[in-house]
Amino acid sequence: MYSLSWLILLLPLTGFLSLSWFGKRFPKLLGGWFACAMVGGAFLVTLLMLAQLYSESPADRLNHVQTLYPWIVSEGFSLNLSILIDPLSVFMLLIVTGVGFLIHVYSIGYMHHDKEFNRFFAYMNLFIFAMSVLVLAADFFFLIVGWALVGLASYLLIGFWTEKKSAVLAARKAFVMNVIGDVGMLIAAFMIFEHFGSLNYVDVFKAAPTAFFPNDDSILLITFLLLVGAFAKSAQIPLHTWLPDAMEGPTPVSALIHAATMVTAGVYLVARCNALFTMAPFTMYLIASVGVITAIVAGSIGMVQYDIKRVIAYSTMSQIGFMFLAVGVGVYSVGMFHLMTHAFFKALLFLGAGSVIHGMADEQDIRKMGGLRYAMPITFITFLIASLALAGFPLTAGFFSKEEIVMNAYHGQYGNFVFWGLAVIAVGMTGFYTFRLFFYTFMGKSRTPEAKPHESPLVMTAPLMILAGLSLLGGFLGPWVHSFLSPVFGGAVPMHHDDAMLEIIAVAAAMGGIIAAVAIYMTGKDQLAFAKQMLAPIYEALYNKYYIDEIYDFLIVKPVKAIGKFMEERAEKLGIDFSVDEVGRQVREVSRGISIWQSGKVRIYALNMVAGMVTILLFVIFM
Amino acid sequence: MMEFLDQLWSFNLDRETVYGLFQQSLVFIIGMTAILASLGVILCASPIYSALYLIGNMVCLAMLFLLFNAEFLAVVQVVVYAGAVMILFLFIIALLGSKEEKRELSFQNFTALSFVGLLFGELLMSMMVGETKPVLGQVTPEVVQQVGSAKAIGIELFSNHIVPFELASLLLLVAAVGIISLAKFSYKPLRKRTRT
Amino acid sequence: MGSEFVLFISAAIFSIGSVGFVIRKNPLVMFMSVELMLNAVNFLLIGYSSFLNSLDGQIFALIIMTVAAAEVVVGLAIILTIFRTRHELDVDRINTLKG
Amino acid sequence: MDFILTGIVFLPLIAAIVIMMMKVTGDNNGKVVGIATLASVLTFAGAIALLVMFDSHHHGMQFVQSFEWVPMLHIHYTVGVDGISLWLVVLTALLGVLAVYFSRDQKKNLQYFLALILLLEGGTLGVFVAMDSILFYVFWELMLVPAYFLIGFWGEGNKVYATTKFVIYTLVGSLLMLVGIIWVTMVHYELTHTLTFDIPTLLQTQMPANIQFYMFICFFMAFAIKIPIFPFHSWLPHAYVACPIPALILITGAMSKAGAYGLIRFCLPLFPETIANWGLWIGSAAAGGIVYGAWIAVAQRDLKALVAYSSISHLGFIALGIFAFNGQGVEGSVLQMVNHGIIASALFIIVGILEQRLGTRQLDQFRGLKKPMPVLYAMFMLIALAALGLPGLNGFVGEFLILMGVWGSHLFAGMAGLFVLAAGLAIVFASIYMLFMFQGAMQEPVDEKHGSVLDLSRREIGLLIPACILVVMIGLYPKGIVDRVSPAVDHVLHMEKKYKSLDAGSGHGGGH
Repeated sequence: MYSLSWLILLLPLTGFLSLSWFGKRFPKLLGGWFACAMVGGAFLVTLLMLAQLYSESPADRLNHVQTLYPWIVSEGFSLNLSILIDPLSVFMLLIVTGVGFLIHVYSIGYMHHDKEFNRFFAYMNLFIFAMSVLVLAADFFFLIVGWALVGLASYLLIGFWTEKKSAVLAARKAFVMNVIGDVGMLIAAFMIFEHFGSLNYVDVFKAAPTAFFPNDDSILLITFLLLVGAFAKSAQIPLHTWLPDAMEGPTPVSALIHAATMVTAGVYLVARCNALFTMAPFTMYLIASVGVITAIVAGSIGMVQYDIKRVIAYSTMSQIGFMFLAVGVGVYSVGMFHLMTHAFFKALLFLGAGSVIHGMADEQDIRKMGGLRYAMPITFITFLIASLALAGFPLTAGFFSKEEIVMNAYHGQYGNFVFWGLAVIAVGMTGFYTFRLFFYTFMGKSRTPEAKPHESPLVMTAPLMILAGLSLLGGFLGPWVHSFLSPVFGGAVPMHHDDAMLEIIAVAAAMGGIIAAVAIYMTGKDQLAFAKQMLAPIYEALYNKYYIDEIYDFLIVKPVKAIGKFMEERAEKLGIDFSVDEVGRQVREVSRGISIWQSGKVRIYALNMVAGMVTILLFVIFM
Repeated sequence: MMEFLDQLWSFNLDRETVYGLFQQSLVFIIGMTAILASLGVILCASPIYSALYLIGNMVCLAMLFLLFNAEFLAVVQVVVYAGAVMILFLFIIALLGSKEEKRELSFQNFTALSFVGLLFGELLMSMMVGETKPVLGQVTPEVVQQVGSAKAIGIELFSNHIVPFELASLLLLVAAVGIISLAKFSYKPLRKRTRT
Repeated sequence: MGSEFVLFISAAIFSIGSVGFVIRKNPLVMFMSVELMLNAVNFLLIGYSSFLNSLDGQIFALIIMTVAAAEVVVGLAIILTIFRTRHELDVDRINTLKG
Repeated sequence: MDFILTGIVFLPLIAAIVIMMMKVTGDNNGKVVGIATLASVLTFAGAIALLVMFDSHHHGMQFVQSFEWVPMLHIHYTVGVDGISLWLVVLTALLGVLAVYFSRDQKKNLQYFLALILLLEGGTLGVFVAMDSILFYVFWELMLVPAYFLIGFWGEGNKVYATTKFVIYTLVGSLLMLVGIIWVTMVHYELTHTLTFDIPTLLQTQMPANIQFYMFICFFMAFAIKIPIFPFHSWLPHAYVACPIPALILITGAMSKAGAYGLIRFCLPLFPETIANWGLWIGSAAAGGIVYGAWIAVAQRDLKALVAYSSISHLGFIALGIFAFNGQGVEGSVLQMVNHGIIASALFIIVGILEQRLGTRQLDQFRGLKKPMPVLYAMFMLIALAALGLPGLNGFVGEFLILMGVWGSHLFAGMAGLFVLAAGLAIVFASIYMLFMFQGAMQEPVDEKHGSVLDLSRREIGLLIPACILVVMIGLYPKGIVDRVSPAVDHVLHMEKKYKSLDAGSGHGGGH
């Protein structure tokens, strides 16, 4: 049965190829449904794999490697094109294909008016394919391949509207940032090959515990380089600036790639390589620190943005920060659990935002919205559910996963008080910005009366409702997730820590955030102006995203361009080129000097001849 | 010289000795004349005199050839060289007009003179090499006397040196063709061409 | 009064010829100087041909004469052509080959 | 099938001569184009036949044909291929077809243009198959002649300067190589008292340690200039910018590979000790060139110059892989030669098409061509992605192998990390300039005046399709190529020295 797993790759690939080659000949809606069917098929095959895994005992569920063909054989190095089926990859694939399927369906409604409908679905299928490669890869090489291919799909989809300059620039930024990550992973792969003589997960992870001492230099370097890739893909500080810009793409793209699946690949990577990361506790602290800092920074920026999608984007960064915090403190399956619930409610949030944007005729500024609860009831309800789940309202999906993270930030293997405190603050911020957004959008009165918002068609709202159901109930899957994934993480199931005090504080923080949002945005404008005035400098910094884009521009982009220009004009033209030309010129000068002898006067030639004769004769006589 | 004076002193003069004496003094006199004539060639300002001196030089050399048993070449020298070639020279001089040349002792000429002086010195040094071991041939003057100079040369030329001889004829042919092609085409004056 | 004197005369005429070739500006006279040099060599060949009882020297002299004749004829034709195009005969001013 | 290599090499040469001799009046070039196309297609068919008949398990020369050429000096006409040259022959033959196909639009003097293109193709093929060092040298110089005229007559801009610089610079190197060839032969002669120019025999000679360095320099300079390795690259931007596109397909795709091929063929087996001593420095130069070329490419606005500088960067990868001096590095280099041949030529074709349509190559003069040219958009994207080394396409495979070789190289120990880091930086830059080029040309709203530019014609699609297919194919299944290369590379890297010099210490054998 595992041999069927190739279908997971094959189906989206077929969709991509046929839609991109024959895209114009497909009738419009057929293309969309075809793409959906491909992803749905992949989802079904994944379910099949799940069933297959369940038919085996937990210990046997690991390391089912399927090989298609040998990909390269070089001196002392060989690679097969093969995929790995184990609980982690199936779990991740369920999210990718499941949520992906819903978003595909949603896109049929959302992209209905677009001229390049089929191209969009081709790219979406490409993404699903690439993500499947990433998840299913059985070795680091194909991990990198998938890693870069999702970057490509993300690039294509961010820049889908090629006539929009900001989208084009955002796409390039995303791609380049991701290439930095790819290079990091590439070097990590070399180091892994150097130490293990293989790139296969199975070999490497088996050998890892004995190959290194904890905190060896090389294992630290390997894990750090892997992290460069993970951080770039998951938009963690300092490689995060592409994600907010990536919101220039169509909204379903943001939901699928930049919320539910691709950006969480970094978390997946850490979880996948847990055998390596366990050997490097320092790196684990780094992961947790970066995660929690990103959670705070992104959350704080998200509190003051006005673009509906950017708010959610910063929220995504912040939530991924939580996931990194979770895997960083050593509870991998908690991170994966949050990854799953986050996929549900964040996809829902984005799709809801898309529905709003769709209904508002492509308006994205929340200051121009308001009062949409009457015009768009389904969107309103589902958006509310998503917001509650994101804010961690008790008994929603987000509550369970986030509560476990905050708890483990203190009690986990590498947890400590600082992580916990920062996490709680981030939780509070989450509640605040989520409901700020919600209130701005749906409550109050409409700020642009001329707009005629309307509810989206069923093809868009149906996925919303399904996701809403998952966001409400997904939290109860927690124990199942932990037990299902435990073989991958060495049989460990995260302990449940009964620490009512911490739990109450965390919930209180979330509630506090929500209440603060209510206090500021539901009770009139005065408080808002007052708060802005009081905190003006902080507000400015937050509004401008801590000026990180500007700093990067000043520190990296401009110097790179300047040095490039400098090298072209100085080093190339005046240095190398000039010196080569100068050699030629000097040769010419010397020959011009010698050419005095070539006077053109016969008598001097004759004289030279005589002189030559004399010399030769002298030589003959005296030697 | 000493030998000659010795013999003169002892009055031991027989026919051979006198004949040898006479021949040697002839060589000496004619050789000196030839050198003087050649000096005349290069020192005369007007080419016409140079040409005349050259004729003189050639005739002198032809006489020397006679003294060295090369009658055929002497005749050739006079007929071809002093005759035909020099006539050619004179024609050209007549055609182009003989313009007198200023004599000057420029740095270049001084260098030339010193170099040539050196060369002359070196050539004279070759006289001091002394006795070398000569490889004597079979063609003694007596043999030549028997068959005659022209015939001996002819035999030699057509037997042992046939290839150079044929090549020489080829050379003359090429020269003839060259001259014809030079004479055939008219040239535009070079002056009008601008130098680049 | 044997081979030394022949050598001396030949060397003298040869040197004089080369001096003439270098210091004279008239191409005709330069040619005559070349003839002088050739004759000097001819004389040497013939003299030694007589001393060594061999006809080879004479043969060589004969061929040199042929070469000289050809050379003179071509050379004079060239001088004539140059004169036709430039209307002067100063070799110092015929320096198109100047580098 | 002994004659197949001779056929492959001489078919273009003969066709070139025939074309030059033909009398063409007016614009009636049909017959000329026909002959040229026929010759190049037949050559390509021959190369494919070669590929099919090639025995991939054999490391030595195959399809060898040999007869005496200059008996007095024991110079032979010997041709043969092994796994390294096989792919280069196929690549050159393919590019030859493309170049002839693309040159039809040449307005000026098409007859001679085609003849020179074929001459260039024949010369390059000759270099790849020659197994006699003098024959190798002859073909090496034969490559230069048509390149000189192609750039000098049909070029653009500062063409005379460019072509003169190119030829003189290259000639300096190749004359040194001639010295090297003779020197190697003499060393061999001293050891064995047999005079031979046969490359496989010469390669088995151990060069005396004290002169090895100078001999190495002789060969290395020729190849380093031809590739070119930084800092000997200064002819490249001028020549590439001036060169007409059809010729550029062959020059960049095939001719620049001759240098790298020479390094593998001569330098690696002949001078392992010198490379062990100096490989680090050469590697540094190559790594520097990788970053340097990429960095300058970032600042370019002229499409042709951009691709030219990116070529410097990619060729640096090839050189770096060769001097890693291990299996992965060299195999990766051979693979990357093929890849670069495909990608760079396709990029230049695209630049040529854009220039034909728009009359300019400056990036700021046009944008948004996706709308009028959707087919070009798709193909351009694929090629650009391959060029920036997207995993899954061919460019990445080569770079991966090379960098893996560099990482594990004994010669670079200590510096390997730095080299890989430099290469990584160049990969990041590659994504910047390639996307800059691709997006700058194809995306954003289109300008009014370019709104109705024609999309690719069938013929132009035909030009780009092979590259597109190969880019994906090699990316998906590089084993097909690497399997044929690796026995030969293994042989080159572990060449047995039959003829040892005395000061090598091991035994006083070697025919006295």
